[in-house]
Amino acid sequence: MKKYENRLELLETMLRIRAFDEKVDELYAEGALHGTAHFYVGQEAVAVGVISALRDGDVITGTHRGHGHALAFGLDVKKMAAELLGKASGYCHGKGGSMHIADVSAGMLGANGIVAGSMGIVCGAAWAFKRRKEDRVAVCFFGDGAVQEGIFSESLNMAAVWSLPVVFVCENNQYAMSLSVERGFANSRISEKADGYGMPGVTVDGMELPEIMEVASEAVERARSGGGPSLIEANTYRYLGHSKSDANLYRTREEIKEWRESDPIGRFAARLEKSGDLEKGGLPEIEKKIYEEVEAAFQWAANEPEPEPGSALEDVYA
Amino acid sequence: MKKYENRLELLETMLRIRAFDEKVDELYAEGALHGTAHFYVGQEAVAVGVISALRDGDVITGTHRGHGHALAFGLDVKKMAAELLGKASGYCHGKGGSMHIADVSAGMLGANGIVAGSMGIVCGAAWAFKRRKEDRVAVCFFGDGAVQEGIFSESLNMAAVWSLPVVFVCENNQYAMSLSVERGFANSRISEKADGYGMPGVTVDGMELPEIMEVASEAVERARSGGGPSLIEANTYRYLGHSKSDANLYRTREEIKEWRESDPIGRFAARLEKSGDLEKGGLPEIEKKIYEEVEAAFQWAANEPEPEPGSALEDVYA
Amino acid sequence: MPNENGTAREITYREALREAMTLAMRNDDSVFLMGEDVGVYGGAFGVSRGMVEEFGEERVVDTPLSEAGFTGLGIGAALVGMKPIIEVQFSDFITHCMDQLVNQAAKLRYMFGGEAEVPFVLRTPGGAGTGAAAQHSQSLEAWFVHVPGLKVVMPSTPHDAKGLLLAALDDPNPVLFYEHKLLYNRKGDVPEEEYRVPIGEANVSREGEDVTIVSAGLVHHYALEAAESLADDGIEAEVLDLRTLSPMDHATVAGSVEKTGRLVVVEEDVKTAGWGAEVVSRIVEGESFYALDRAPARVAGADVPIPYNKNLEAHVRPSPEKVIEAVRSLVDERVGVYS
Amino acid sequence: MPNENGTAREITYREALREAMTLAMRNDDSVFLMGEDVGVYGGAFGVSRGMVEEFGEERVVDTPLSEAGFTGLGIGAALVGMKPIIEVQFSDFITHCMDQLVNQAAKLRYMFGGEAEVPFVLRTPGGAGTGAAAQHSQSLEAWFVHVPGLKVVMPSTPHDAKGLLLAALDDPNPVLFYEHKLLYNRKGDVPEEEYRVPIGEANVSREGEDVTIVSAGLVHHYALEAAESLADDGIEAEVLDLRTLSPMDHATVAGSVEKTGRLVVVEEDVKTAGWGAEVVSRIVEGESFYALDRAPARVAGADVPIPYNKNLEAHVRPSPEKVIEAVRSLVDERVGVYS
Ligand SMILES: Cc1ncc(C[n+]2csc(CCOP(=O)(O)OP(=O)(O)O)c2C)c(N)n1
Ligand SMILES: Cc1ncc(C[n+]2csc(CCOP(=O)(O)OP(=O)(O)O)c2C)c(N)n1
Ligand SMILES: [Mg+2]
Ligand SMILES: [Mg+2]
Repeated sequence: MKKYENRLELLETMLRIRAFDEKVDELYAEGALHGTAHFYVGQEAVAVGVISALRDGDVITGTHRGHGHALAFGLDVKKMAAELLGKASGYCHGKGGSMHIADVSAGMLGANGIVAGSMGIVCGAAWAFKRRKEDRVAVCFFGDGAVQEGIFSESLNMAAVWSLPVVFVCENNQYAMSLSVERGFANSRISEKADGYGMPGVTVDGMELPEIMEVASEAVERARSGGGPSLIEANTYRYLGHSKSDANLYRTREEIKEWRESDPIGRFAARLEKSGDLEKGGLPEIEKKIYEEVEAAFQWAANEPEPEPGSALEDVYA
Repeated sequence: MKKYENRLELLETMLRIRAFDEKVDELYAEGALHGTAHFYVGQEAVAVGVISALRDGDVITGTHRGHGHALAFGLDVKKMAAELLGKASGYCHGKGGSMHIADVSAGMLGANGIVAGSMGIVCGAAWAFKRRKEDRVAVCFFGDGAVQEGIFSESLNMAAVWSLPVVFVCENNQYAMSLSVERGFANSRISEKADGYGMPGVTVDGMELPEIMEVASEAVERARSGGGPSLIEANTYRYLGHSKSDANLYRTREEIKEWRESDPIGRFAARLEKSGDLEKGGLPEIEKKIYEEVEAAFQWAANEPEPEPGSALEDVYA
Repeated sequence: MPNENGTAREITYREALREAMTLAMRNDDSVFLMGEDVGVYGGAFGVSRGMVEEFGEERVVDTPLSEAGFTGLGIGAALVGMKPIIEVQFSDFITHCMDQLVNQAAKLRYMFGGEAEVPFVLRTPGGAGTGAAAQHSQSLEAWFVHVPGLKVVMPSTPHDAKGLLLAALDDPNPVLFYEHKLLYNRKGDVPEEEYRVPIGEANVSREGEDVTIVSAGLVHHYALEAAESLADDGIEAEVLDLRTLSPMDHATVAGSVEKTGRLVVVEEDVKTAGWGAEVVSRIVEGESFYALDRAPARVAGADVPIPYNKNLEAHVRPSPEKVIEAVRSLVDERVGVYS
Repeated sequence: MPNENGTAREITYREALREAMTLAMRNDDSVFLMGEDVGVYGGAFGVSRGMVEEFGEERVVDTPLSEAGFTGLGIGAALVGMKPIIEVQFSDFITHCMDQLVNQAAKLRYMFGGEAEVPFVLRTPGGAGTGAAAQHSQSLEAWFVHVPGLKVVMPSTPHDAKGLLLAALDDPNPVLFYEHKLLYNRKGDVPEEEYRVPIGEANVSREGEDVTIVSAGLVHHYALEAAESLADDGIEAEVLDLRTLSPMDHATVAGSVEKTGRLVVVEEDVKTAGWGAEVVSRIVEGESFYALDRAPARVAGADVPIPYNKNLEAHVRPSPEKVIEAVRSLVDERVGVYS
């Protein structure tokens, strides 16, 4: 997994995620991609902030909106691009696509096309770590919609009762497809569920990287030192539609605009300028570098070979 | 459904439930019954207390431990006995048995062999009532174990977000089969989950009938008047094993003895004696009457005809 | 086309479904539609677009992501006299509804000795071909054919989509209504007024003497395409559209097979233990076994999850070409393809 | 009996399962057992009785009532190198595990392009005959035969129970291990030491020339009983125990059918779209179709939920008598029973 050496890398990773998903969006618009994808644009601080609190050996599970989790974890942009293009050199050799990118041996246990589908799985990884007395931590990313699935509740209960080293990170981006949290919950403060399960719960500004890093470090530390699971609710927003096809009828332009104004990349870049980690006006240059890197990755991937048709019949069983 | 005319009827109904399940226990011990059953002995105050707060038109769902719910709702002892004996005149004409007794047209929407299996169903009844602007209430009985099933969480969330007229009654009898609430939850105060869903939650002494009646009346009133769902946790205890076969290895004799000492029937009878509703020393006589009634019901049922074998192929489709 | 009349006009399968729901909801206040994003979003595939505007949020209900919960809710509502239409956004997520469908909806009536009805309809789009990969492309309808107490419907045309959905809403039993993502844009003649296509009746879509091709849903069109091609070579296929998988119209299949002496089943679900096996078994365990001149064959999905890459996906799915190949080899040789 | 040797002694099916788990757990620290009441209670059917005393609560884990959750937990543990044995108390509750089994366990490896393994075993008792009625008596294994990525095992004897469970624990794939409540007390010879019964190999339990009876699980014994009776009348049945339903040992079935020319499948699940349909279909769509002298027949559960009353329950289940009737009518007439 990725080791974040300095604050600039945090910024760069957020940019890489954004560049990647903007590129994917563009490719869909052109009709150049098969299937669908869900964009992480706007939510970058959550994945980067949480994952920067991890260390080698820790694992994560992602979601259908999973490019950000994978990139923050350090997955290779080229192999991700190749997967989206369905190429043999992609992470899943063209079999998985956007919703199934994984690098299990590295600790990225997979995006998941089933909302909340990883919540039991992540408990299993944590259960293994605890049982084998390894001080590893498992992080589960999921959306506000996932909280409405039964397995959310089952998983939090198991993690709490067995004091598993899990951090549950709810990316509350205010909507599950078209369902706002106000229409999906009577009490939409998701962190307030934690108490019922007997674990700590906290809500954090998901657009503010340093805050996320702080609550994540605390939760990861708690998990690692045997203190059991936590629930983090990160309030954030997806700037783009739910997936490649979405008329955005359920929200207003004003709302989108308002959230865009507290952009996590902009805010963090400003901080770095202030602290001197980034020279004044230095953002565009870094942006350019990262966007070019992503562009190059997709170009490389475009020239990679297609998988053999017959490979479709392989890998069902080990 | 049963209308409780006076306090003596509450006592009698608790006795009837106890007599019924003791009889069933006896029949199993003799090998006279097919299948299995779960005994409500010790928990009588919960069903009786809650159901006495209902009125005609209201509905309930029961559980695998469901004889008490059915009898408290006013189902006929004879037809219940007949069902347990697999007779054609039983509630389910011999097809359901202990775990599936229902009288849908009367509002008893069924016991359920699937733990938490009725929790979505009860929301559907409530949803219909609300949609049709009928001021009817739906009550869902379930155990502490049911709280661990995902559909518990989904149902409470739906009921809360749509403000459905449901009362969720958790019969916390301290165990789900062999799993104590301490081993099943990190926070075993089940009512504390309510807040997370945005509904009121309360814990009540499930061995104390008047207390149950009070909190139930409040919750039913809230539901009926458009105030939405509530969660009631009634602390209670099952005196007998989980089902006909249970070596009780997971709990101590002392614990059982202790709970038996706060017996809901004994406590309520004492109150009635005090208030003059029951003459001093009058309990044994009532007991005798009720136990004879139950005995007679099983005797009647024993002489009822078996269903035709071919009836097994009917009633799959309407 | 049966039931067609002067007022028919061309609309899409999607529109036909919407029309059926709309008519039912106008006529009967107890009908409602519930599912994820069925309201202002119009459903993931746009089937209910515009309906919330007509019927309001009380009858076109956006749900939380709680497939088990709202399926249960539908069952409970049905038990007390409502007629729910539950939409499960992709048929793959029906995995979440299994307990409610199988242990509750399918069994309540029977367990209660016939003293209850569950008039419940669950609509869901199955099938592959959209690049959505393994968790969004399955055809799992065979599971429900194996569950007594449920009916399973899978229309292939706009006409049948409307007529079967209206019939499903009349039915006092739980009905699973399988749509297909690749059918939604398909057009066909649909009468404007109400009509029913009876549940449990197959349709003979094309008559022929040489081979019987039994199919349902999207792949019925593959069968028809194949039949056209084969006709160029002088092979006349009789093509049956089951339309309902459960109860299965065995009589119509048997009648055709007894005429042609050859049977090919075309199904999109994975071959092993798919519903095609039931079609084949019913034929061979009856008198029609003796009418078969050739071993029957199944053209089905390969026994793999659906892969993402377009070519891989096509490789594992049935196609008109695969149907042609199977029929040809049945005519030419003793046994058809087994792929 | 294959694999038997000098150290065999008679134990029950229940004990054989416990022995397999115990041996595996002694040898391999990554193996653990998890499920409802598997600890001090010993499991609802006593299979794990005494195991928590040997291995402690860390390895014999009582779970909350969260079948989806702990199935998922098992999958996640497997993904990072553990070997879980998940017990689902009654196979009817597997309805709760469908998403985790079908969309996760079965597909992770494939979706990840082969870059992961899920060595996961789920044990669960199926079947009727105990008076537990519709929600505690189902035989739902056919669903999983229809899911690529899963293996499905269903041993009928103590010997195979032990050998197949050990094989399942060696397997790098998710395996559903179907037990039967009415088999737990059944005794048979079981070697004391470790051995494997290979997954995917049927057993010829009885040789014969006149008819092939294919079965698995409890009803395999019904088939054997029937065969003994039929032998009195001079009908010699060859009885096959599939042992594994997926992958299915078609070659052994085909070999036998090509010898006898007659096929009867005996299965406990409901007939329509059960796994018997797959057995029949594979036979008739291959060359062995031409070896059949008679239409094949299935003896299966009736297409109804399981009723409570003892006589009703017996009425809808397979039995040795029904097998005898089916075989007799196949020998005497052109088609067997269809009930
Ligand atoms: C079990 C399941 N139900 C429904 C869907 C369809 N679906 C995909 S994403 C989504 C919304 C998820 O909302 P949330 O969990 O908040 O994540 P977000 O998309 O906002 O990141 C829905 C309904 C699914 N993939 N899985
Ligand atoms: C979904 C499901 N899982 C497991 C079981 C087996 N089982 C029946 S009752 C029971 C315990 C239920 O505990 P609780 O909900 O507390 O009810 P209680 O028995 O204590 O009344 C179990 C595990 C079941 N019937 N359904
Ligand atoms: Mg969201
Ligand atoms: Mg309990």
